[in-house]
Amino acid sequence: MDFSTVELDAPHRQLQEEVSEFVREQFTEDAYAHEYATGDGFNESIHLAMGQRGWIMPAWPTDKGGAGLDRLGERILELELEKARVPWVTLGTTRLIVSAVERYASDAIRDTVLTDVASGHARLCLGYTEPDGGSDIAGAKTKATRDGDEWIISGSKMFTTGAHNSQYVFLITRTDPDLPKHKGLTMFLVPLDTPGIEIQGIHAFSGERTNIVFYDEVRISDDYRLGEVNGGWTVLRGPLDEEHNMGSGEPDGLDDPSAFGMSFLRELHYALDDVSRWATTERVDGTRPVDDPAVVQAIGELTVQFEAAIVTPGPAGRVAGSDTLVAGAAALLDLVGPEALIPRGQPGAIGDGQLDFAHRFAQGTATYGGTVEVFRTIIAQHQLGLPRPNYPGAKVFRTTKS
Amino acid sequence: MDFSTVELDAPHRQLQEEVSEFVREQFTEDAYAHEYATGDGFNESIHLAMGQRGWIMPAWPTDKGGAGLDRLGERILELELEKARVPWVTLGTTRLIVSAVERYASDAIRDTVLTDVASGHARLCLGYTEPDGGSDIAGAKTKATRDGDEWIISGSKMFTTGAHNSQYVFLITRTDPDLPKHKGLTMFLVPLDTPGIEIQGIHAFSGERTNIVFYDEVRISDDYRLGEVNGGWTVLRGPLDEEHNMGSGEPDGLDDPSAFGMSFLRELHYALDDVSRWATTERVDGTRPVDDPAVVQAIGELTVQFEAAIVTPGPAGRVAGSDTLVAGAAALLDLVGPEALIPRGQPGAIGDGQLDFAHRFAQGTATYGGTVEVFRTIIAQHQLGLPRPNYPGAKVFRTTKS
Amino acid sequence: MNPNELRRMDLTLSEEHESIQDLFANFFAKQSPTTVARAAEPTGFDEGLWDQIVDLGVTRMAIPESAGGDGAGILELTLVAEELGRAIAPVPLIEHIVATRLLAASGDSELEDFLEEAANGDRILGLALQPLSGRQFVSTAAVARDIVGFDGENLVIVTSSGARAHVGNQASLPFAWVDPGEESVRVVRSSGAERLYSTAQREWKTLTAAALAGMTEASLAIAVKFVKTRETMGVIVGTLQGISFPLADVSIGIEGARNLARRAAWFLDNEPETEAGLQAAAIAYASGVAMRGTTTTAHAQGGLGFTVEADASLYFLRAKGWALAGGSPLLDLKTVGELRISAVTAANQSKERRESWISAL
Amino acid sequence: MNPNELRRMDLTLSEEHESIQDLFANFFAKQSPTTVARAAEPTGFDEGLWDQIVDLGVTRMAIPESAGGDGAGILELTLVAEELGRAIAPVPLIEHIVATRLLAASGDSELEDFLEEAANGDRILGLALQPLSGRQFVSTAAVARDIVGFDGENLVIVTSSGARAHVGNQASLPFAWVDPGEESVRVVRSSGAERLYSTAQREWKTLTAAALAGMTEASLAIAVKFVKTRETMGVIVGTLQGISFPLADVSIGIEGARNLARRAAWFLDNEPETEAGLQAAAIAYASGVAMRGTTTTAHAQGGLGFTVEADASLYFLRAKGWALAGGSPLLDLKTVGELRISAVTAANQSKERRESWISAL
Repeated sequence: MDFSTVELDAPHRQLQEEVSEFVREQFTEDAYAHEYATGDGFNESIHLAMGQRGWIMPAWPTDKGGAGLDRLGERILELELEKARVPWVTLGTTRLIVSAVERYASDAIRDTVLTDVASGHARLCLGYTEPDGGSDIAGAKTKATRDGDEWIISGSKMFTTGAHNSQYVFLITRTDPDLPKHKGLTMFLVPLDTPGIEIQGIHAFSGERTNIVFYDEVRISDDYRLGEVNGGWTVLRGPLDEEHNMGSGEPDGLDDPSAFGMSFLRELHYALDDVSRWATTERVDGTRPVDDPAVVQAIGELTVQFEAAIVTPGPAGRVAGSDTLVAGAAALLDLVGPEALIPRGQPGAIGDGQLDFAHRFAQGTATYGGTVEVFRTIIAQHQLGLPRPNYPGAKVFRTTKS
Repeated sequence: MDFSTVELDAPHRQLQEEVSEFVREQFTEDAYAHEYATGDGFNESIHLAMGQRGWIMPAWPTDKGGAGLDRLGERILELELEKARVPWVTLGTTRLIVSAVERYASDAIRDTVLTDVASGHARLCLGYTEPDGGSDIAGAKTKATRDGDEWIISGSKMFTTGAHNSQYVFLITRTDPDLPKHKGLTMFLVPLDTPGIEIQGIHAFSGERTNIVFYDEVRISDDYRLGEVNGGWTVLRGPLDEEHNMGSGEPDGLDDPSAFGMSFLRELHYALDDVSRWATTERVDGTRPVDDPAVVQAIGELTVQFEAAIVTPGPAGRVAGSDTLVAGAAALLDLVGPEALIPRGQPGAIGDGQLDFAHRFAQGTATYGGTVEVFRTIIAQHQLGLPRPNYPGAKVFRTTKS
Repeated sequence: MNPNELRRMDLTLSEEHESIQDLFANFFAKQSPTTVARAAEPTGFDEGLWDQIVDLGVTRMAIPESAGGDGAGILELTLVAEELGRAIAPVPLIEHIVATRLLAASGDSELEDFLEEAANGDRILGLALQPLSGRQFVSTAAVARDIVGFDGENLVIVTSSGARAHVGNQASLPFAWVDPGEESVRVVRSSGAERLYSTAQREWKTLTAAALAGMTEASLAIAVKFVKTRETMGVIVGTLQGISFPLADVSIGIEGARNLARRAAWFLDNEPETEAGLQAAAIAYASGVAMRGTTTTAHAQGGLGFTVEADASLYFLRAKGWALAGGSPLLDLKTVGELRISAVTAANQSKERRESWISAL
Repeated sequence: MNPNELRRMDLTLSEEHESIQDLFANFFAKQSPTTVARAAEPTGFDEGLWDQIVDLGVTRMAIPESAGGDGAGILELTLVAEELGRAIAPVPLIEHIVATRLLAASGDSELEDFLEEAANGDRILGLALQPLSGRQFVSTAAVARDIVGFDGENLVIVTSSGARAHVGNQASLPFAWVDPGEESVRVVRSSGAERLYSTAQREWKTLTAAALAGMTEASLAIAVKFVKTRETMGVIVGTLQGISFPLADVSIGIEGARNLARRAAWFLDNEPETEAGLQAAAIAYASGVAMRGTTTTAHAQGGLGFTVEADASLYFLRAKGWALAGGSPLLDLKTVGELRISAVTAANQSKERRESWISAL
């Protein structure tokens, strides 16, 4: 149990200054405006600049394209980037897939992909969900058919965030519809410039962009297969478990208890900052909101929820993070009234529009990386040990609706 | 749409005075103390006195033992009794079963039972739930076996509230375990003084008493059967639907939108009265809670929930009534602090212990007459038209656990 | 409400009410599908729809007969507002109606022509929903040049010389800043201005509560349709209690919100001094239901409900804005709380309680 | 907490912590099964259990080494409190420990014998959890003759001449009314009494929050066990999301409540001036979790959970009382709110924010 301030030695202090300087230089007003306008969660110029410094895969040794940072160094890097809100979504999906590539990619492609990932030239995105598939990833219907040394892939994937800025998609396909559901799947790392792939933008009301990706007889070499044929579930489990458990292995207190949860809750933190400032500002009639104990109590209540949610670990923290942000943002809008509806850049916006943004952004957090229902199920079954419901489609793959 | 005060003509005004006088005379301090001590939901002396006036079945003609009251008369009677909190539980179960007796009882017993019900000498209780059965009433395992002109009943029933003050139990039994679940059931009106019946009290932490009733080779005449053999579900559906829908048929505005909901919410109403009085009372330091806008806001918030819940009709109102009381009572205790924990009769009790009582009582409301989950299911399937889940035991009756 | 009072609680609609309901349900379904709301973004005003509504006579329907209108009550108007909400129709109808009624009630004879233009729909009136003690963020001011308000003493009409700059907002409402210090202010002659303004606020709360109930119901219908057919793990999503129970809860909330708004309307029409907190209660409750309801129903569609393309998003984004236009709902809670407390302390109910404190066992 | 601060967030227990946890988990499981809590109703005190706890050294463990104790920190004590809560053990241990530490911290040399008796467990100390400006309803006063408190100026010990009359309460806590005007009052000599008392309040909140987390977890375990085997419609009840999701939510709440209490304890032990609202936050959160948790888990057993016979009822009835003993949790929310607001206004974070306001897309 340790919540102390981390004392930095000279090299780490230097790193902190270096990253801070990097962010100031790279994350310009233009870069910010671009991100706000596109909702890409990605900035190519910053990404490549990070690659040059070895910061895409910072723990990797420098000869592999990393920066050889220790865990504290990684934490410093992460915090400086997060603090400034440098776009991170595509960086996140890329890192999530790397270990599966290391472990399962063929000799033919592995080193190239990893080198390009580290330099920033290769970005990876997740091809899991299908247009009518929802949370049932193992129910994938996108078909991959063997043709000699090649595979032909047809189907479509929803919510492939970052596809338009990525070079590869980590794609789950069905290679044998006759096997039980989880056994007929194969994973590929599909180059996104392959003919037959079409990427269409989908826009969330938070301003974020994701994509639907269509695969029309996409032909790729067997070199792009990850792991065994029909062994895709094993390959996917690594990244998926990492996304679902979201805990750190190391007991050094340098990871957030729940990475996803904290990334959601940071928005509530900023919103509470802004509402606290609003509360101490005089209104036209000379009163201040803070003079009303009910306002103080409301801010206190949301702070309590925030403080509890940020120490809620793993899958529980992922649910708590989303629930707390969703409820908290709505409550803050109620507290402030109509001015809270004004977005960034419009006259009268509170906290540069943070309240408006947090409220819109919050809704997506109930779905990112698996819905809160998926995580409640994980908690019920794995933490409480409740029995698994016997759904007809849990084991069997069926392409027709009953 | 009409929410006006009901203007009473002379006969109705007279009835109101008569009932009010009756309550004052009958519901003595002793009667109250007895009810508080036993949690019976019944007072025999009052019940019989009501019977003498025809008020058990007030709408029945006087020659059938009723009082020939019109709907307004019934409403006046009901409101005066409820206002004073005259014990009503066994009166309620009795009335619920009467129409099934009228329709399905054999000639041999019908008139006697109905006459005795009206006079107050016969009280009826519900024998639905079984010790390991929960909400699945149609899964009843209590067995009735034909033996000539008689039936032999063995099994046990949980939550037979009022059994110890009743003469008959409206009992659901399984008469054919080989038929599909809902088809092998038969209803009986079993005299509770039959040998082989044992009634054991069960106490709720609200202070209420209910019972577990054991049936050990209980032998009754076929005259006590209600409806067809293996046609029990049809017989039971009437009272059950009435309990589940809880709506009135008549558009005269004389019924509560949701009878169950209103009976729960009355406790919140009283608690809000008491907290409002508490709020305007000076503390030892001379301040009053009401001087804190957060206290006013909290009372306002619970009042809003109350006002909405009382106009929420039918099954929705039953859920809203329970949810609102459960959350509201807990919130009121939080608002007041430790003094809210003091029950009636102890020094310092707020509102004669109403806060303490409402909080304990509230918990049972989530189960009475079917759990809130049962009612959410009814709303989902019947009001929203969502499909029925395909549970393995929904249609088939199985006596062994899988 | 005191549940021990002998009042009727008749929630049924008369045939006349039902025909009003049908008329407007059909009208909005036909003239204001969600594509209209979408096309009217970001300003939140569709002039063609406005003209049709005027042609339908709604802007005149709500004016007292004494002032040349049809004298409809607030209860009838809640039925219109529910349907307007269901269609998330991009017109400032509620504010216009309430502002018109307010000016008509003032009795200022010099406003006759002005009122006729409002009744004609040629002049769209907006409403400053809080007392105008300075600059105010007004939900109608980007469309309505004339904003009716209360300056603490008198009813006033604040008129801008040109169109006010629309301020973008997530609800796509025609919000703009109104500044009586910089715009032309006309004082309305009336007695009891404060009381009249308070009635107008209560009318707005009631009608907006009804609109929110309608909006939430339309949102729920989208989700129900979706989860009825969508499958996961070989079962229909709508059969899972993790989905169906929250939707049932939304349905429960809608029933309460709708009936509470109607009840608040009935009291405004019939006994405005009785249960004077009901209108504040109605909007506070409807506000919560709309938020939870549109959030739940958008989420029932998973990631799809979070996309701009999904109609669920239209409802989610408007729910907060419609509810907040009149100010923080927390102020309404305080109003309700004050009235609840003073009702108890005013009536000495101690006698009734001494007799009646009996366990409800 | 500012999530951008470079602090560790290490929630793991050391081996020493784990052995404390094991020791007390075993002790309470063996010596205080729910039958003990039941038998101690309605007063909420089991003398035999108290003596065993004293023998275990707990009443001495928490006293600073300078005052002859073992100098355990609040963090270690939270581990004890969690297990005490899990067993709903009928002993006023938390109050006794905090009161003893408070008196030890006063430095009043005349209290030496008194403190030794407290450390011995021969003299049970209670704690007035709000400033004693008059009569107060004190959760320990029916068992502890000596109530330690703060009269607005000094620390005081209020001692009754005889046993105080126990006031029945749903939580079966040894509540009684304490009246400094009618009892003997001893003034404790100390400097900084207000600060010391405030620390004692924060210690109590932290330990009680931990106890509530433990209590809720024990309650949840009962429900989980029940729904794992119980069937309805041919399926195990625990497979229905209408049951399993609320239980998962309770579990989520417990994890947060436990960790927040531990974090609050760590700051009391290490940086008491930093994040000074954490202790109030801990009890306010744990209070809500305990209420929702014990309500949900009692209801998961249907009607059974509502009966006196069911152990679930023991937890439900205690949850509210343990949380409220120190006063309304709404006061804690205000404390947290004040500190949150002043933290923002004190630190001029405008520069950081100007740089960092970037969409998190």
